[in-house]
Amino acid sequence: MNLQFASLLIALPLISAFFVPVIKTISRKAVMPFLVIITAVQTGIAAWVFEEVYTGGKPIIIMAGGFKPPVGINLYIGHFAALFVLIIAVAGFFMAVFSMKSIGVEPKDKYAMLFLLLMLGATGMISTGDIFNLFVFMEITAISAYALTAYNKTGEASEGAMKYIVLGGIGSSFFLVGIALIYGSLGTLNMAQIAQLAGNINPTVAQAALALLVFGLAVEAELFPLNAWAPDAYQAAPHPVTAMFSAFVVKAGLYAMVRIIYLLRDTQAFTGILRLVLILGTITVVIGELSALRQTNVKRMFAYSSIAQVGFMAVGFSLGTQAGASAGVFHMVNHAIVKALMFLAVGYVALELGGTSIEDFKGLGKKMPLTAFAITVGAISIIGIPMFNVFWSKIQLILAALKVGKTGVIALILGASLVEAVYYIRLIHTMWFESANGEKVKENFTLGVIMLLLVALIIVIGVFPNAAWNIAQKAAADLYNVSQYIKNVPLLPGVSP
Amino acid sequence: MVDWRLFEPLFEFARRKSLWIVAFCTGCGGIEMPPLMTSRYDLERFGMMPNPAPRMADLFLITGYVTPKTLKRIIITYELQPDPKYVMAHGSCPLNGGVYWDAYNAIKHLDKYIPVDVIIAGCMPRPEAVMDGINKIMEMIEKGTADGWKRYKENYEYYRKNQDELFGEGWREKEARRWIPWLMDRKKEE
Amino acid sequence: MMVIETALKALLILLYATFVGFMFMGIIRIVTARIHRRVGPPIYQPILDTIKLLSKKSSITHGLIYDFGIIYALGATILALMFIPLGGVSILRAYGDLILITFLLEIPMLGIMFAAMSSGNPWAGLGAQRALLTLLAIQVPLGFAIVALGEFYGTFSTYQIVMAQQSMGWSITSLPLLLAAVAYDLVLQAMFGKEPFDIMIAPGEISLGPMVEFGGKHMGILQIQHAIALFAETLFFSNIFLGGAVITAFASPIINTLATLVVLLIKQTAVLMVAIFIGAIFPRFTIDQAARFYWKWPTIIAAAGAILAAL
Amino acid sequence: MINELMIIIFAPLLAGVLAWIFDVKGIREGVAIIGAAVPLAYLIQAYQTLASQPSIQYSIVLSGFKFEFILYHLSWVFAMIAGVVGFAAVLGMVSTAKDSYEWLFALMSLTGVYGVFLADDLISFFIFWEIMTFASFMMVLKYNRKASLKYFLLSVLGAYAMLIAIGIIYAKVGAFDFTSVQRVFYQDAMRSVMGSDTLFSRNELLLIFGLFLTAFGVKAGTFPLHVWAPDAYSETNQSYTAMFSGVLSKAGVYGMLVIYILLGTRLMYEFGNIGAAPKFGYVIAFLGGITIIVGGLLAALQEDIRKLFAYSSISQIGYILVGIGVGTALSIEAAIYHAISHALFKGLFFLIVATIIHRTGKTQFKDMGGLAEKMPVTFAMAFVAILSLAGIPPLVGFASKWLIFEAVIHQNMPILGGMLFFGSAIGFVYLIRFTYAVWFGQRPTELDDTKDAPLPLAIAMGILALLNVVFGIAPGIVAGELNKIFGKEIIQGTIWELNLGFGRYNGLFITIWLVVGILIAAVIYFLGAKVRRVPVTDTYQAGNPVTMDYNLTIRRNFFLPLKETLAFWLRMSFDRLYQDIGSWVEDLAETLRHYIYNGNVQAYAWYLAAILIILALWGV
Amino acid sequence: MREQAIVEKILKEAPYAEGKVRRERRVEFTVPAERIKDFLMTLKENSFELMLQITVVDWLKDGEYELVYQMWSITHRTHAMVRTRIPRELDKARMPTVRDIYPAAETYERDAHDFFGVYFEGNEKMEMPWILDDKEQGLFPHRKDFDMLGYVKRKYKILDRFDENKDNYVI
Repeated sequence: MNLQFASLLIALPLISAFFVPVIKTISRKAVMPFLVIITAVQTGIAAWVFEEVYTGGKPIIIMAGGFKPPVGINLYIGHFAALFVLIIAVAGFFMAVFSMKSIGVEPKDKYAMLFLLLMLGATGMISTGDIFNLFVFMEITAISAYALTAYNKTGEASEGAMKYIVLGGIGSSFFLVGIALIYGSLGTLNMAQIAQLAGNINPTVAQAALALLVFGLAVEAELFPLNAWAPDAYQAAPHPVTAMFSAFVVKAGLYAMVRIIYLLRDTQAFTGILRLVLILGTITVVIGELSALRQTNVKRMFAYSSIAQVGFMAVGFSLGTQAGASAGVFHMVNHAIVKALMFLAVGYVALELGGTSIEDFKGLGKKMPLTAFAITVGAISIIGIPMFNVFWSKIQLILAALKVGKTGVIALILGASLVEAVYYIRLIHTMWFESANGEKVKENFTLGVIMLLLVALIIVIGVFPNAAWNIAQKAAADLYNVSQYIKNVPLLPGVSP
Repeated sequence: MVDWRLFEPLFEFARRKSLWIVAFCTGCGGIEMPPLMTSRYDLERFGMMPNPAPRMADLFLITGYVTPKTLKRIIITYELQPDPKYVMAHGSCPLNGGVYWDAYNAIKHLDKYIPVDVIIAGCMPRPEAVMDGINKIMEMIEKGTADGWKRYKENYEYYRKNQDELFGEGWREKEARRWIPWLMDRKKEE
Repeated sequence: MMVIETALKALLILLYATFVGFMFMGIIRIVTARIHRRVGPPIYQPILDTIKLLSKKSSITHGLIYDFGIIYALGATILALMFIPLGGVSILRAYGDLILITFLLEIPMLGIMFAAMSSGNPWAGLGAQRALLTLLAIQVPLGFAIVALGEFYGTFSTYQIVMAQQSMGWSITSLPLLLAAVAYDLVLQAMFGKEPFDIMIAPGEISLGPMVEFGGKHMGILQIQHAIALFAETLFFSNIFLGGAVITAFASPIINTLATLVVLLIKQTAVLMVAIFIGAIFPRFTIDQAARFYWKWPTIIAAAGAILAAL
Repeated sequence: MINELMIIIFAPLLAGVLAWIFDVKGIREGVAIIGAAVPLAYLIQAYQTLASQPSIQYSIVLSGFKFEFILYHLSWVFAMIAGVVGFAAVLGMVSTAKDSYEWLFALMSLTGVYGVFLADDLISFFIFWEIMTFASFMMVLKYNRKASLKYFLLSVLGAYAMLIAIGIIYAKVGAFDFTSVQRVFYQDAMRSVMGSDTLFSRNELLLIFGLFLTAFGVKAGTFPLHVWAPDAYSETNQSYTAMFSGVLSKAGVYGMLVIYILLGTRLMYEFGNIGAAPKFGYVIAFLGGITIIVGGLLAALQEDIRKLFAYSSISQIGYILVGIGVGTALSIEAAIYHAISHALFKGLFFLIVATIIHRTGKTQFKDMGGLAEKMPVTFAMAFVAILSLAGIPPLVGFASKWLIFEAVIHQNMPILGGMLFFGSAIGFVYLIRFTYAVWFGQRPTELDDTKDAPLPLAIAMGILALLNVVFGIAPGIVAGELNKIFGKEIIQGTIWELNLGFGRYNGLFITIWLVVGILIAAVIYFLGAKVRRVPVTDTYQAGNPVTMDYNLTIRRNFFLPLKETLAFWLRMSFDRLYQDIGSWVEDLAETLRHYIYNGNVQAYAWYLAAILIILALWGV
Repeated sequence: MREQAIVEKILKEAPYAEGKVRRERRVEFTVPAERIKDFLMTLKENSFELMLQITVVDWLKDGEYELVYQMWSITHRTHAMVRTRIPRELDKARMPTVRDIYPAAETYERDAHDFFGVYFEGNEKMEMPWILDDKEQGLFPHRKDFDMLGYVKRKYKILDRFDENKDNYVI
């Protein structure tokens, strides 16, 4: 199988998204299984690509339409992209299985189509090598995310979606202006070439472009002031979609921001922007944790917690060192696993007991022992207890930050994670040690298996983190040293503005 | 298990020369006790020491009329005292009821309830008379006739019968529980 | 051979200590009587009391701990006695450590309290509580006094302190140790159970506190223990503060030891007299007054002594 | 190959997980006991190997960190404490543990402690510290949420302080393992002596020392940070508390020693010293002194049996801190000796408390009383434990206290000496309060049928009591071990005797002469008249007849006069301070969320505008 | 004199009572039984701070009890005797308690109840035994018609010892 098959990663969801109405006409019930099959095939391809990239060691470059990069749009699937495409595919597959059971609202085919478009957008954002193409894929993800948030047709859902649209719209428009500035000054849209020519942009233009780009993507990547939409959107969206939001949609936004910042490394504004992102990230962590302290709705509490964790990753990337970047990537992977598990479990509880407020969670240990166990393991690993996966990435990140001398920032973050420990422990205590009426619920087998699989993954990474750590280091290397990135992309020699 | 007869005279001398008093100052004789301890009469010359704990006392002074309620306490204190114990009663009231011969609340014959070794005459004897009584009891110890405690032990049934006749059967338990109903409800509040 | 010799010496010390202890108790009663302008009992009165108590024909017990507490108290006092250097005679002189002896002199109170409490008598409970608080109160000045001694002489062995005092003169001649001696003397007042601080065995109030349940032979053993304790405490005080006694002027060692015993006896009676005079004059403190008193003046004096000794 | 250090560390965790999975009454107890016994056996077997080679090492690489483990004399002593008391506590738990949840986390905390003692680099030290804290927290969470939250927050605060300190050191030194960190600090000390510029500035050193002090202070329960201990020790399975207070508090003490090992010389030269003690050590010693007094006094005023022993174990740790603080070789050795004796008698005490609660079901003093006749074995053990804790000569408590007294007073430290003496009296005081309230006095009618201790608990208590007596009579055994740590012979003297030059203590002579004294007293006793056993109702209460229904004892509020004299000081309490901080943070969080995420879109739009203005100011 | 002024002042406030001055520092009032509570209230206002005793006099021939409330005023240093008369029969000898005005009255009322059988409503410790032992609890021994000698003979079983006409008295 030659490497060009990798382009199927983009093509498959696109084609199948438009196939969905056809399937619908054949039979209404076939839509959801079709979605599951497509996501399964996507996972297969992604696994094959991951295998290729990590054994081969060389990234896969796909030229759309055979044109050489500076002219044509190219997909650059490096170590990072391979890893994340696999995560998106796997999360998508699990959520597809979960949505088979949990989506009750009627137009299921619309849901399936949006689901696939969301996956397409995210995969595209991560693997594209062209800045404008990045904008296009970001728009696809954003719009399908708006639609999915409003999918439940309740007042709360529509309000959440409206907030998301307003902020997302403004953000992406600023992002477009930023791209225009860069294209204006450099004449090229290809990321590799931008990195090459980044030296000779005049400083003010570079600073303005960088600021606008970061500001545009920050909305998607949920940094402090711009993540106001996130709690309502997470809470209102259907459960599988929330899991996908926190698992990869946010991370794709963050990846894009970080990729662009690192590309424009040679400009003078680089250090300034890094410090800005650092400050924003720290404030996100602190505000995210504090506001989750007195939450009565567990789903909203998890939303705040995932915002805070994303802020933590942003801090990781903004350190500007190789160790910081690899810790950030490792944290992304761990966070994806844990948050997918948590939102899956919360969704399942909401499905069975009809709500996600603390009262429903009282005495969950007796009613739904498996789900309660899953949530407990997830909570414990998020707090950062050794022998669980998030601990390793947290400690790497803290040490990387302290290496750079950011003691104040780390003190704030550790204080915030102390607060996080409080509300997670309150949840664990309510689940296991508070008595509640209501009889034992028979738990669905497939979801149980998925949850146990994720729990096993958490504990395995927790106890033997070496494998995951090497992957994260390779992925971060791909993201961090831009010179290697430029060499990999076969640019046409002569073409330049 | 050791035969102390050889040392008996020493023990008698020690018992005579160090009488510790449990002064149960009932009735009007109590006021006669302090002068005995002060510098004019000074019983400490004879090695006598006032001592509130019956466990280590020998001489049990009953210094006035004895009401049934006090008699209950006297009997209990008497039984708490270790063995060679002597009782000395002051005044005529313990003898035959004295001026309270017809009062319902005074005991007529103390001797019926506990064995009395020495009774000092006088409706409240003066300290000199008490000193004389003490000398009398010292002589009796020396001669070995101060055997009140032996008499109590030998014919315990007689004394017991008199006591139960006056107070009714099982009076100790009844007396102990007498105040509990009122104390108990206060206990619930705290 | 060595064992018999130490056994003989131990017996000698024990008999001498008990006899002198009883004489001290006699002296206390006579001197207090004379202060009250009374004739007072003969000097051998405590011995008579003990014989009378031991010869009681019947005795009661409240359980194993009730008896073991008393026996343990006397045993601990005898143990303490063996450590304090008594002129040339003492046996465990080399191991006579300041802190060890201070602890050993406090342990009999633990034994008595264990026995008293096991009797279940509420008076005994109250007495035990007050004895504990008095102990807590005297510990601070006592601690500072011992610290002052330890720092001043640099060593903790009483024997070396006695030797040092032979050359440097009595320790109360130097200021820090004078302060320590004053504080320690006030503490002795409570350890003897004398008037101002004998709230724990207040006869009228809680009918002799812990002693309420001790009858015949138990009280006899306690009398013996009190005698030996009196002797040991005064001996300890005279050793560490009043220079002890090491006389080698005479030819034969027997006369030397006799001379040392006489000198020690004089010093001990001096200490005793001070305690008796204070005892005869002052009324009894309540327990929190005693605690506040001890935590104020004696502690300041002893702390000053300790700090001066440390410089 | 699995090195024996790994077995020692992970055997309890493995047993815990197995016990949790096979949740069958018989099997899980067996597995747990094996889990606790295996490390103990290996440690004893390691004693021979340590005689020949200086230490046993092992290292593995895990996610970019190189973890090293070492077993040398100091860590062997601490590991043995953990082994013995841990084994006894596990034996105790056989009869008091309710379900497998407790087994899992008790054994996990034992693994954590082993890991902490055997760790040779900062990261593994931190990781096992976290495991130990988490496991012990889960034990408390099952019983009471508020207490467990308070405990978890304080200890995680300490752990994060340590993490920051480790981070700072890692940033400057570049490596984690103790040897290289120690070497760098030593060179740094030399440089500062020569006057040239040093790697760590003065306030950086202050920060690192402060952070380490808070981290280990929390775990050891020093004065301002001790508030979690009474609740945590009382709100969990009582025989686990034997391990909790006996062993886990030693981790805090071991931490203090780590400060000495790593930063000792550097801090000494940086901050100079008062008399013989280094200034930074004097801080630890002074805190320890205050802990003794505060812990002791509060213990005397408690109404709950578990709280009393919790405060008492805090005050005993104060002794160890004073020993460590003074900083001379003798005082550190005395401190470790007291750590051993504290583990022994405190473990024994908590097992006794476990038996009492297991049998009577009561924890307040006012419902207990007169148990001495009903539980003679437990009372005998309690008697030994009381003698040992109060520091009565023939037992180990006195030997270690005596060493600390000698070491501190010899360094000319009057204030500390005074505090120590006051502490020993307080120990005496609250023990008698416990004895009077629980063992003596009139027995409430519902306690009449209490049986004695169950077999496993009795065996556990027996082991600890025996060790208490043996180490008391022959203190030289332990002194020999301690001298090996420092290499040179600090405490001379034979197996029976401790000889410090300026003070000698001989356990054997004291026991002999005590026995002689007791024999003399016994002879006098048996010469007297035959004894008649008398019930409690036959006592002299002013002649009134006595009934068992209404018992006249001052079991409640035993030390009312003390409470009155200390009324002024009791008003200040750090517990309320931390409570207020906690609720203040929560209110702040509530108002913050209310204003920022207030839910209307216009506000969010304004946020965007705000960001734009910032970017503009940024210099676009 | 001073006492006269006090008596007039009180009588003005309590018309239902008569009062006179017996001698220097001693006044006397007679009050009907049902008005005793408000009279004591007025006394309290007129600075009669202490209640010394409630004594009961048993007029057998009139068939009445006379309750005497003895009060003492510290400011005026005068002693007031408040007399009331109540029927003697046990079931009718009932009085309202004055415990709320003078707390000390509680014990005096129990004392009166023990020995004379006067029942004071409102005093919750009425059933609590006060001084008398269990045997004499219900006998109210201080009543005039109580046969003391007969009871003593029965109680102490010394029947032969006394000669009724008291001329040969055998110990």
